[in-house]
Amino acid sequence: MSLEVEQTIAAARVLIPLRDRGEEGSLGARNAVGPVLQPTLAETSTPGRRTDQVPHPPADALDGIPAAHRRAAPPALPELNEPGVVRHFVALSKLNYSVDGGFYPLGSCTMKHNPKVNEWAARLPGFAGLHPLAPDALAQGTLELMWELQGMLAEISGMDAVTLQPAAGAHGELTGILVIRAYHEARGDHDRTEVIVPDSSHGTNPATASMAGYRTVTIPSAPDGGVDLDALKAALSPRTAAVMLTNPSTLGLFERRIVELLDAVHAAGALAYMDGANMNAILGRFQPGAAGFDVMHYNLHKTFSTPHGGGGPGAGPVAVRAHLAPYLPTPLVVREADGRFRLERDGERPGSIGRVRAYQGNAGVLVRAYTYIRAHGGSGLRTVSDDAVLAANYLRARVEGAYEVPYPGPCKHEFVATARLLKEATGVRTLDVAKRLIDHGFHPPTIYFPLIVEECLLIEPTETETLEDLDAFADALIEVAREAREHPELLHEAPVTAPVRRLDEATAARHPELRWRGMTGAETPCPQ
Amino acid sequence: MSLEVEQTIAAARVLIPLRDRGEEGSLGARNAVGPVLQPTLAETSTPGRRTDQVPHPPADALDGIPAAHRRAAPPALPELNEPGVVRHFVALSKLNYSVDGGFYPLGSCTMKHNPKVNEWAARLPGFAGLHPLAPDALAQGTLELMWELQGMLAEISGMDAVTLQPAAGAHGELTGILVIRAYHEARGDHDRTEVIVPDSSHGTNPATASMAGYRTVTIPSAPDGGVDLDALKAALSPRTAAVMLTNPSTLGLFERRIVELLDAVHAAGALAYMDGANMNAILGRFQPGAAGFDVMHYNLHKTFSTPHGGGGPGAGPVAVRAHLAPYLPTPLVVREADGRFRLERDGERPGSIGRVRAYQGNAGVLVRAYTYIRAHGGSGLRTVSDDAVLAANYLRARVEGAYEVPYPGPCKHEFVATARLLKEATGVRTLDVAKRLIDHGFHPPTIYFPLIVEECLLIEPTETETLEDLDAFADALIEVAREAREHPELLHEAPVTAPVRRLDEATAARHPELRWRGMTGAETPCPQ
Amino acid sequence: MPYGPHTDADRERMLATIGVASVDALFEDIPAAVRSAGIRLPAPEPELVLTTRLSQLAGRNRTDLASFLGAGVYRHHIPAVVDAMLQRGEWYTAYTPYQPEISQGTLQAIWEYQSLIAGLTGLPVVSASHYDGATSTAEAALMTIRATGRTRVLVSRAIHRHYRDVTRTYLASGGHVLDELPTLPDGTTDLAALERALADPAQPVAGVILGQPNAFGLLEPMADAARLAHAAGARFVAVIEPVSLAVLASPGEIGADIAAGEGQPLGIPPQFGGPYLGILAASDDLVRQIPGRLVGRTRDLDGRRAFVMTLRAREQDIRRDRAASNICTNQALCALAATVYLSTMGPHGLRDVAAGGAAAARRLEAALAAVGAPRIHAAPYLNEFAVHVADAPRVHAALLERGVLGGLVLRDWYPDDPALADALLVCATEVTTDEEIARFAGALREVLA
Amino acid sequence: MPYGPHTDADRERMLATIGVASVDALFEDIPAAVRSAGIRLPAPEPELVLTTRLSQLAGRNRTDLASFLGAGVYRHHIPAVVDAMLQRGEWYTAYTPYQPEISQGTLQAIWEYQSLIAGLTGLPVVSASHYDGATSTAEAALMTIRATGRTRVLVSRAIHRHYRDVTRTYLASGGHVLDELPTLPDGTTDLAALERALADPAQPVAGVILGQPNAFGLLEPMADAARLAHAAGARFVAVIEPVSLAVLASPGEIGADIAAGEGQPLGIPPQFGGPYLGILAASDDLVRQIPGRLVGRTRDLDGRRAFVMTLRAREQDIRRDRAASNICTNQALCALAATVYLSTMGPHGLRDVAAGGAAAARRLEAALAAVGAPRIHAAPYLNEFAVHVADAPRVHAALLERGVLGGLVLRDWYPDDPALADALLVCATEVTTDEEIARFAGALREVLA
Ligand SMILES: Cc1ncc(COP(=O)(O)O)c(C=O)c1O
Ligand SMILES: Cc1ncc(COP(=O)(O)O)c(C=O)c1O
Repeated sequence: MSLEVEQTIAAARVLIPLRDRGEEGSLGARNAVGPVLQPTLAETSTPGRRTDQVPHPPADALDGIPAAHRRAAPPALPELNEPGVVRHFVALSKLNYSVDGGFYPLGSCTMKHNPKVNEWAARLPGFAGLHPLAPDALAQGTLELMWELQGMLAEISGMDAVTLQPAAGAHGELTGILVIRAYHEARGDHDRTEVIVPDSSHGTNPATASMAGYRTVTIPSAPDGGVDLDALKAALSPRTAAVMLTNPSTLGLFERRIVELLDAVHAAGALAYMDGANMNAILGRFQPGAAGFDVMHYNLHKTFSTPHGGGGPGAGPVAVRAHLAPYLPTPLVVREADGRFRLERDGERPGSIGRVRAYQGNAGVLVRAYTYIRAHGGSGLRTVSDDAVLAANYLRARVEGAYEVPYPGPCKHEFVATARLLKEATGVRTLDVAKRLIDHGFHPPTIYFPLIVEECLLIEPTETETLEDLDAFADALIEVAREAREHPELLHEAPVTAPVRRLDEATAARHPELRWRGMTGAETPCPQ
Repeated sequence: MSLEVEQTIAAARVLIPLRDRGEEGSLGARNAVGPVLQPTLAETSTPGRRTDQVPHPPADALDGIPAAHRRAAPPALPELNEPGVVRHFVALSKLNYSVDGGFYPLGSCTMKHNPKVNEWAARLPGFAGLHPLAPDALAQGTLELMWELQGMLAEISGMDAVTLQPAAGAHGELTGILVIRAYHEARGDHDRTEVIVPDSSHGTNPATASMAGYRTVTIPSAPDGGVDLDALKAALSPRTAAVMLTNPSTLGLFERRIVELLDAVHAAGALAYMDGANMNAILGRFQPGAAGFDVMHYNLHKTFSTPHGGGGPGAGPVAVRAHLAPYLPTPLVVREADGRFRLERDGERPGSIGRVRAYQGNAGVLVRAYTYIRAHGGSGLRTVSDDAVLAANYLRARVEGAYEVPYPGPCKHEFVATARLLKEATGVRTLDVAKRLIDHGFHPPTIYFPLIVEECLLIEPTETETLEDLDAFADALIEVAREAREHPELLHEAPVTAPVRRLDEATAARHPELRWRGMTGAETPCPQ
Repeated sequence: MPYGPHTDADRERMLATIGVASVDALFEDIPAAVRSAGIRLPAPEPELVLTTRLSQLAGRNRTDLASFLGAGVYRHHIPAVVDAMLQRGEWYTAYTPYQPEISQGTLQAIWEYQSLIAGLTGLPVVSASHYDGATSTAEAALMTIRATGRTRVLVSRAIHRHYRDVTRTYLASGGHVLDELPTLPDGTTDLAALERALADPAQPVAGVILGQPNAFGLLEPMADAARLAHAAGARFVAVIEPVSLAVLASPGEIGADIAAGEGQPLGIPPQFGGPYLGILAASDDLVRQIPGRLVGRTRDLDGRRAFVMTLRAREQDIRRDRAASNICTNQALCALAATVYLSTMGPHGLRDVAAGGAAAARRLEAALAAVGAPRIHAAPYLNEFAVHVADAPRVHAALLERGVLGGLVLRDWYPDDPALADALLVCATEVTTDEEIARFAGALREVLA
Repeated sequence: MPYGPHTDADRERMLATIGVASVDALFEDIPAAVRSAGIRLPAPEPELVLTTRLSQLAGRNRTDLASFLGAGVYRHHIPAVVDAMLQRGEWYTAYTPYQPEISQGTLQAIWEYQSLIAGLTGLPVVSASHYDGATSTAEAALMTIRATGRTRVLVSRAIHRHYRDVTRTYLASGGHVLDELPTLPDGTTDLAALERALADPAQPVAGVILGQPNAFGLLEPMADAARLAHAAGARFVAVIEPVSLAVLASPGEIGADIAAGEGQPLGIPPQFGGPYLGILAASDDLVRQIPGRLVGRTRDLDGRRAFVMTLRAREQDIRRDRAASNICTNQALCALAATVYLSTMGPHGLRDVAAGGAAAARRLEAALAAVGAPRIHAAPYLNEFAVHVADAPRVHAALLERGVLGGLVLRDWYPDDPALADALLVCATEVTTDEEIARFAGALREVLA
C-alpha cells in the first residue's frame, strides 16, 4: 500500500469521528468491522427500554416488606433492550487481544490454547445446574470427577493429598501456608514467625506470608538466577516456618541445587513450599512431592488450560505430603467403601485449618482441568512440558543476538531477555519495545517482572504455538530491535495501530474515576 | 487525532506487512486486535498436525472394502491442530460485518436482531439430536412444536393450511407454484402456461416460474410504484396460471389496489400468489388469506428473526387457503384425536405434489421461529410491524432532502431512495455512496435493486434499531451526500477503512479461481 | 415488545418528524376492507416462561435410545470447536456477502469450503451450498438436462427414496422424465438395464444418477456406470456421502461429471431434518451450468488477496427467469460447519471416522447374524447394510420398547419389492459402542425368540 | 498431543536451532536424583471418548428435583444473552488487562461492573471482584482492621455459616479476633448484645458484620446496627444478596462503610460451588484499603477516553509483602456475567426478579403452613425463611425420595442451637413454580403424616 493511500485513509478517518452521547468526540474514529471505542452502558441507557425476562409479579408481592427496609428509588442500573446489550458487549470484546486471536507470550501466565471441549463440558446442565449444598446422593457425578482429580493432581505432584478448594494460585498459597502453620502449631512449635522468599519470587508469595501473619525474609538470587544457597542457609533459623520457592523460578530456571536446598530447609525444621504456577515446564519430569517438597499449589488456569477469563476465575488446588494432610481445609471429597462419593462431614478431620472459601471449590473450573488432563493422559502431559520447554529454548536461541539473555540455558517454559543494552544505545526502553510489538500484531511479553532484572521481558510461548508463529514473533522482536536503532520514534510513539494509544495512567491514579457518576437511580419508577 | 499522527500510523503500517506463506506480502498489514486478512487453510496446513477427535480404528477396519472402491490417496484436506482452527475462523469472523456488530439496513432482507434465546433453544439436545426418520413416538416434542407453528403461521397469514418443508423463500415459491399447477391440473385446467410477475418483483419470482416450467410474463409498474392494473388486466388470460405479487413490494409499498387486483386475477381463473418475504411490514395489519390471496410463502429468516447465517439457512413455509391444501407437499404434521402428533403417511393425501426436499423441513430453523413468535404473541408481532414501518418512514423523512425519494409515502418496512440527481451533479454513483457508508461505520443498504429504479438504494431499518442508530445512519447518509459535493474523491476511493478496498471483480469472473489448486492430496499417508 | 428499543417517547418523536398523528396513519394504504384487526395467538411470553416451555418440548423427544438408524442422516462425533466457531455472531448474524469489503470472513470461508469439497470429491467446481442432499441431487439432474439439451434422466432405485421423490418433483414441473433403474439381487444397480436404457434412440438420456454408497449402504460399480453413461453422451452424477470419501474412490476418480450429496455428516446435528447441507460439485466444463453461489479469488485495488461472489450472471437476482436456478438463500452456515469440521478432522481424522464406522458395522453385522438376522445383500458395504428379520415392522416396534432404534424398516421405502419386505436397514458409525451393539443383539434375540 | 502443533520435523528444527541433540538435554538441569520417570495417569482420550465420559458423569448428578435450597446460592433465570456474550473467546481467553491499549474490552467491562455494583449498593468504590462472598466478607473484615488499627471484629451469628468460618480462618492467621453476636428469638441479630460488645473498652471493635437478608432470610435492623458501630468508632459491613438490592435499602442508604456478598445470583449458574463472584464495595474514604483490582477512567495521548487498572500500589505484584491482599487472579469473567445480566435486566427487570421471588415465597409459606410446617421466626423476610418440622433430617431425606429438595437442614449449620434443631431453611425465587410448591407441600404432608 502506498503512503498516499494511507494518507487518504488518514484524511478520511479524520472526517468521521464517532458520536458519543456522553463525551462528544472523545471516542476516536468510526469503523465498520474493526474495533471501535464504545460509550458506557450508562450513556447508552434510555429510560423505558428493556427486554422482558421474567413475568411481572403481582402488585402486592412486596407488601410484606416494611417500608423501612425498602430502598428509596430503583437502583442506578442502565436500561437497554437485548440488541443494545449484544452490540455493546460484542463491540467491547473486539477491543481485546486474546489467545483465540493470537500469540500471547505473557511470561508467568502460561497463555496456552483453551480447548473448546472444556467449555462444552463445564456447561453440561448436570454440572452447571448442581447446587453446592446438594446432598451427596444428588452430586455423585461431580463428586466422582473431583475425587479423580484429587488423585490425578496428587500423582502429578508426587504428593499424597490434595484440596481442590482454593479459587486461585494466591488463594492456594494462603491455604498452603496456613496448613504449614497448623502443622507447626500441632507439634507445639510455636516460635516460627518467618517465611523465607527469594527476591525473584512472585509477588503473591510475600503477600501471602504477610496475610498469614508471618514476617517475610527476602533472600537474593545467585548470579546464575538460582537461589543464593548461602544466603538461604544464613537466613534459615528456628524462627523459619517455611521457605516458599517458585520452581521453575520466575526467571524460567529450574532450581539446580534443589536437593541441597530442600535438605537445608528441612534441617532447620522448616517446611518447603513450592509455588507450582510454573508446572507447565516440568510435568512428568519432576514431581515436587517425590523430590521432598512438603506442599505446593497448582494454577489450573495455567498448567491445565482453564481459561484466564480476562483475569479470572481460576483454581489453585494445594497438594501436600502425608504429614500435612490432617490440616488441609475441609471438606475433601472421599470415596466410601461401597464406591459412593461424599464430602467430608463437619469435624471429621479435626486438625483442619477450616474453610478457606464457601462450599467446595470452583467446580466449573475443575471440570475443565479434569477434561484437559483426561485428554492428555500421563504421556500427553509430559509432551506438553517437553514442547513448552522446547519452544521457549527455541525462541531464546532465536532472539539471543538481538537482546541480552542474562541467564545461561537451558531455560524451562519461559526465559528472561533484557533491553538494557538497547536502552543504553538508543534510549528505547522495554516498555517501548513492548508497545511496538503491538504494532507488529503481537501481545507483548510480561515486562519489568521479575523485578530483579533491569528492563526485562519475560517470554513464555507455551506448547500450543506453531513454529510459524514462534518464528513470526522472533522476527518481530528482532525487527523491533532494528527499528529501535533506526527509527526510535516508532517505538516511542507505539502503539499506533491499537484502538487507543498510550494512556495517561498518572491522572487515572491521581483522580480516580472508578465508576459512572451520572446515574443516581433509575430514571423511571418501576411499573407495577 | 491530528493528521501528523495519522501519518505516523500510516508510515508505521507500511513497515509491517503481514507474512503469508502462500503469496508473500499480499495480505496487507498486521494488527493486534483489528481485522487482518488471513492465509487460506491450505496455506496454514502442516503435514502431521491434528487434534485427535475419534479413536483410531483397528488396522483391518477397511479390509472388507475391495481395492477397486478405495481412493488412491487421502483426500486433499488441510492438517491443523485445534488452536490453528480456532485462530483461523476467529480471525476470519472479524472480517465480517454483522447484525451483532451494527446497523444493517439491507433492503428486502429484514436484518433484525437475532435473539440469543433462539440459538439456545435450537441447540437443546432433545431438538438437535433427533433423527429425521425417528418414529413419531420418539419425536413428540418437535412434532408438537411444528404442529403449533403450522397453526400460528396459518393464523398470521389468514390461510388454512401450512407446510413447513421449504428450506428458503425461493424454495417456498417453487412449492407454491407447484401447488398451483397441481390445482389447475386437478381441475382439468391444462392450458395455463403463464405466470405473471411485475417488473418490481424479486428475482426469485420469475426464476421460480421458469423452474416450474412456466413462461414468465412481466408487467410494468405504475408511476406510483404499484402494479399497473391495466397492464395486469391486459396480460391476464386463460393461459394465466398465477400472478406472483411481492406485497409490500420491493419498493416498500403496499399494493393499494389489492382488492381490485385480486378480483381481476380470480376473474381470469388464475390464482394469486403472494411473496410474503416482506411480512415484517404488515403483521397483524394484513392477512393475505383473508384478503383473498390463495397462497403465500414466508421467509422465517426475515420476519421471524432466524439468523441469516451469512447466506442461509432459512425456511420458507407455504400457507394456502383450503382449496389448495390437498396439494401441499407431504408430510404435514397432524394431530390425532388422542392428542398425539404424527407425520402424514405415504399416500395419505393423494393430491400432494410430493416431496420438495428430504425429510420434513429445516426443523432447527423452525424452533427459532417458534420461539420468536411465542415471545411476541399476537400483540407483539403487530408492534413489530408498527415499529418497523415507523422506523422506515422516519428514516425516509430524515433523508428525503439529501436524496430523491421517488415514491410518495407512507412506505412500509423499507423505502427506495435514489442518488440519480447526485450522480448528475457530481458523478458520484450509488455504488460510491454505499462504499462511503462503510467508512462511516455502516453496512450499506441494498443497491441497484429493484432494477426498475435508477441508482437506487433500498433501505430497511427494521424495528430493532434504536432511534440513536437511525439518526446516526441518517446523519451519515446526509453527510455522504455533502461529501459527494465537496470531496467526491472520498467517495470514489471508498471504502478506505475496511479490511480490503474495492475488488477486481472482472478478473474474478474472467479467470475464475474457485478453489485452492495447490493441494492434491494429503501429504502424508494415513497412519494405520 | 421483547426486542424492540422504542419507548413511547421515541415513537412520538418519530411520528412528529414524519408528520403524522399516529402509527395507524402509516397503514392507511391498506384498504379498509382488507385491514386486519389483529391476529389471535397465545400471549407473549417472557424468556423464563419460554425457556421452560422449550425445555419441556425438547424433553418430549426421545434421543436416548441405542440408535442404528442412518438412511441418509448419520450420528457422528461433532468436535466442540465446530459449534464454538458457529456461535460467533459475526458468522450467523451476517447476510449474503454482497458487500465484499466487509464480508471477507464469509467469502473466504465459502471459498475454503469450495476448496475442501473439491479436495474430497476430486471435482473442481463446488457451489456454495444447496438446501440438502435431495435438492442438490435434483439440481444435478437439471444440470445434466441443461448441459445435454436432453430431457430424460435415469436414477437408480438404490438411491434414497426422498432423493428420487424430490428429483421427480423438480423434473416433472419442467416436463422432464425421470426413469428408475432396477437393482440386482446383490443390491447394486443393474448395469445391464442401464445399458439398455441408454441404448434407446427415441429417448436420449441426459444424465445417470447412482449412489455411492447406495441406499442399502452398498458399493456400486461407479466407474463402469460412468463409462456407460459417457459412451451414450450422458452425464454421470454420483450421489455421495462425504465422510465415506475419506476412503472411497472420489467422484473425480471414477469419472463422474457431478457429485451431489448430503453434507450433514460433516459436523451438523440431525435436528429432525435440517438445516443440512446440499453438496454440489462438478467438472470444470459445467461451471456455467452449476446453480447457486460461487466465490472466486481476486485482488483489491491495493493488490491484497480477497474473495468475491463471481459468475453471478447464473443467478436469479441478475438473470431473473433465465437463471440456472431460483436458489437465493442457501445453507451457508452449514457449509461453514462443514468447513470447520473438515479442517479439524483433516484427512487422517476423517479416515478414522470412516474406518471406525466400517469397523463398528462389521461388529454389528456379526452380532446380528449371530442372533438370526443375516445380511441380505452380497455386495460390499461401508457402514450401513440391510438385514433380514421376519415381520420387520413388528420387530422394529418391539425393539423400540427395549430402547433400541433398529434402523429403517425398508418396506416403508420399497413397498412393492418383495425382497425387501422383511428387512431392516441398519448403520453404525464411529460413535456406535460395543455396548449398544450388544444391546441391539440382545433385544433382537428376545424379540425373535 | 491433543492440542500441540509440533510434528517431529518441527521438533528437529527447533532442536537444531537450539543446538542440542534431544529434548532430554533440556531437562538436564533437573538433578538426576529427583528426575521423574513419568506419571501414572489414565491413557489419553480422543474427544469422542472424553465427551461420552463427561456426559455420563454429568448425568450422574441429579438436578431434576423440585428444589427449595438456597442458603447463599440461588436458582435464577439466566438470560440466554449472558452466556452468548461470555462464550466469545475475546473475553474468556484474554488475560488480566496489563496492556491497556489492547485490553479496552475487559477494562471497560470491569469499569461498567464497578459502576453497576456502585449503583446497586450505593457505595462508590467497587473492586473488580473477589473469589466469592465468603472471601469478600473476610477481606471486608480485614479492611476494617486496617482502617481502624483495631483487631477485633464482630459478626452476627445470623451470617452464612461458611462466611463466618472463612472470616475466622482469615482473621486467625493474622492473630485477629472474631467474635459472634447472638440472635433474638425473632431471628434477627441482638442489637443490645452488639451495644454491649462495642462498649468494652478493653477490646475496641474494628468492624461489625451483619447480613441483609441474614442467613435465615430475615431483614435486619441494619441502619440501627450501623449507627451503633459508628458511634463506637467501628466500621460497619453489610453482607448483601445483590438481587435483593433491587428492592431493599442499599448499603449506602443504611450507612454501611463496606458491602460484601455473593454475586452468583447475577447470572451465574450454581455449578456445585463456583466459580462465583465476590462482591466488595466501599465508601470513598476506604479506596486505598480495598483489596483487589480497580479500573479507572482516563484518556490516551490523542484524548480518546480509555480505561486502565489504577491505584495498583495496593497490589501484591508491586507492594509484595505490604500489599492490601495477596489476591491476583480474581473472578473477572463472572463479573462480566453479572455486568451482562444487570444490563439485560435493568432496574425494573431486577425488581421483577426480587419481587417475583418474594411473591413465590409467600405462596410457599402459606402452602407449608397449611401442611403443618409453620414459619419459625417473626421478623420480615424477602424470599427465604425457616420452617419448623419435627425430626428435620429425616423429613429432608424422605422429601428427597419424593423428588423434592426441601432446603437446608438448619441443624447442620447451628448444631448447638435448640431453637433450630428441627428447622428447614427454604427459599423460592422467580423460577419457583406453583406446581413445584404444590409438589413440596404434598410430599411434606405425606412425610409428616
Ligand atoms: C509464579 C506465580 N505464583 C503465583 C501466582 C498467583 O496465582 P493466581 O493469579 O492464580 O492467584 C502466579 C500468577 O499470576 C504466578 O505466576
Ligand atoms: C421479496 C423476496 N422474495 C423472495 C426472496 C427469496 O427468499 P430466499 O432468499 O429465502 O430464497 C427474497 C429474499 O431474498 C425476497 O426479498
